[in-house]
Amino acid sequence: MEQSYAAVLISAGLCALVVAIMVGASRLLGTRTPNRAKQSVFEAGNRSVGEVKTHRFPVKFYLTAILFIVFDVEVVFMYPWAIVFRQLGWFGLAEMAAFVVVLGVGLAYVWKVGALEWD
Amino acid sequence: MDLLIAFAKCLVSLLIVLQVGVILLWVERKGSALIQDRVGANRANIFGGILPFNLGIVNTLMADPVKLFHKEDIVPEGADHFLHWLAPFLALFPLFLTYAVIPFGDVLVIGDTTINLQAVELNVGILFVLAMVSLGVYGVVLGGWASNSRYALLGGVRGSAQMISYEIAMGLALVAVVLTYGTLDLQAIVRAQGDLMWGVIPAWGVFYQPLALVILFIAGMAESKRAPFDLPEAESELIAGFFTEYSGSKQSVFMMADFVEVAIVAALVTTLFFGGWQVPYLYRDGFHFPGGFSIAVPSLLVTVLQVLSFLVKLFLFCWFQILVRWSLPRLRYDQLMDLGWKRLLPYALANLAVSAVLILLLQGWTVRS
Amino acid sequence: MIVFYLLAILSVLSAIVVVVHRSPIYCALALVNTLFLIAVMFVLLDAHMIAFLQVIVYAGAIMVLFLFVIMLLGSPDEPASAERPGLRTVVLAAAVVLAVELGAVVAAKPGGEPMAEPPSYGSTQALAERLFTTHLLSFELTSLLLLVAVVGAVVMARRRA
Amino acid sequence: MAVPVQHYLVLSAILFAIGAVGVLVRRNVIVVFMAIELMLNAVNLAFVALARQRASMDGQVIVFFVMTVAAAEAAVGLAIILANFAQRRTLHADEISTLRG
Repeated sequence: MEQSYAAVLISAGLCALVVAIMVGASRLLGTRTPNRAKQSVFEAGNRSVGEVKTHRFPVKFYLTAILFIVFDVEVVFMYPWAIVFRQLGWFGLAEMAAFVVVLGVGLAYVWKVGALEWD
Repeated sequence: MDLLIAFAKCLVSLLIVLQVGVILLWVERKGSALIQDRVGANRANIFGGILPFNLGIVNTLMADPVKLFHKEDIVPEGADHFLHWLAPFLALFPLFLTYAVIPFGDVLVIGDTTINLQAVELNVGILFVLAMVSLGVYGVVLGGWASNSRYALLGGVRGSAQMISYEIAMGLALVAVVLTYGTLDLQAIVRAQGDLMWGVIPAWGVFYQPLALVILFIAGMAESKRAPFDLPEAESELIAGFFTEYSGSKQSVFMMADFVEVAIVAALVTTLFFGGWQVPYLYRDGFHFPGGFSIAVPSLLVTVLQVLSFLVKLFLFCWFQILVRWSLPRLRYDQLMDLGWKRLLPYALANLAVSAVLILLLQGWTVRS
Repeated sequence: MIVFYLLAILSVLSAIVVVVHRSPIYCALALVNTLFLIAVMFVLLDAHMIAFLQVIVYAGAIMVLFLFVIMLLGSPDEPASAERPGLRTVVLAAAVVLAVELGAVVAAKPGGEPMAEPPSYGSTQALAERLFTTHLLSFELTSLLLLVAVVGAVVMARRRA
Repeated sequence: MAVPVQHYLVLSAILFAIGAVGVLVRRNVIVVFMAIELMLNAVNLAFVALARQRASMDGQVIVFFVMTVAAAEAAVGLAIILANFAQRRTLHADEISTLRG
């Protein structure tokens, strides 16, 4: 077991090295002649007006993220369940069914109030 | 010695994914040209065109990266330099790492050492894949945030919402696979697919979980943010989305991430549903066809055949994704979200329920590991 | 052994960054880093499954939600003078005392050798068996908690000013 | 694997203290929230360390539940922050005083 995590470490090191080189290559190899026009933010030729980061987004995106969290936790519970499923048999199926049905109510509610509608 | 082997395996897996990524770039250019009835990348030769064939592939494989790496690295004003650097790093790094758990062959026997052809032998391989995929969203969010640009921010928000929406469906499809094989170990799943159903058909996952395959494929394509799911970088609306303000090698890293993601989806589909490195009827000592006919094959050749089989399947599914990309128009945002939440998610849950009931009814219907 | 102390130092440093950095987005990234280091410690403690869940749930979901909110609100950097300096010193002093005290108390007490673990310890199998038998009730209640969370969050987020 | 369980507990205590400082000192509600997550994680670390010490899986199962609670808490808490921001346009904890008695 320790060995496979050592392999993860080696692999992560190698990948990090290669990716860092790839990301940094232009910094090392490229020319650097900065000027104002080049460094201005691209807005199809218009001058950028106002502060970008105070731009706010529809709350729908946040609702998506909430739904994601809840169902992600559900999925995460399902992995250990799937492993011992054959031992638990029908009992296990009933357990998970109860769990999913309750969360299904949540999905139905979100669906009903129109949080999934994008226009 | 063990450490050396581990290092070599990690290097090989990294090289595979790097090569696949770059070759896909060329395949995509030529493939899109084929579909659009053009010639595609053909303007490359050396020595004034003495050679009878053109070097389009060499151009894409070598000249392109070299050119991109020599471009200026432009950081827009008002952008956060560190985050601007971190975003492409985080976009590509977890994807490369994902590849390390994918088994690319059975075992390589040299003398009396037996090497398992999988860079990282984790018994929770599928969770590793899921963890890495879930980290991929950081590259998009940070790329959008760090650029100090409206287009980038829009692309970042859109992209991250899209990625997390499809991650659920992907996770549920993977649960269905785990349910079928009863293990999280990718190599064990591939080995289980070496059996035969009714003595004839190879026991590939596609025959057990066809719906999970479709869901995983669609969700995977949506995760890779390519057409028809390319809303975060929709050229006609958002210029290039979250990497609008990137140039040179950083931009090429984002591009590379796209192709590596394609390769990862293909690798996952191959591993979980199409037997990974399995060649039908080929076992460690040779072919055993149904009907008692067998051919002995030396062990080294078996290994080579299996690795080749993996690569061929991998490229086949990459090619399929490229075909889809150049055939279908972009979805609208509401269609995208509908597909993720109202179609794939309920279907995946239903698939899971049906699989679970079937497994209990027909104990022995599935491969037991 | 050395790995643990290295991880410990790094995680403390990055936890400090979470608390002191003025830009919320850096705080979030430092927190992700801390969570990641803690996940590695879970591996050292033979909690393999939990380590991956830590990455999937915390780094992959909860922190993404945080980043999302920071992006949605365009959260600005905090001006350095926003805190009341008196409170800050008092709290810092109290925290240092607390940490030292806790550390001293815990370190002073001789702990026994860890119990021998069964070979399956920390495996998904062992975790799942425990989760779906002994802790069945908690598991089912979790679904109720999540349901309430989803409904509550949707109600709160949809309420317009 | 020779690290004694006390060292894990000390680390856990330190992380918890740092988190507590964050909750008390910071005024940005989002950062306060992150500090709470940090405290939860410090506790998780203690759970897992003690579970290892006692060779019992229960500690790990509890961590599983803590993660779930953290997810639910983050979803609701951040929704409250969003709703509050929509009304008052502030993330400053001292200015959110409607509930003050």
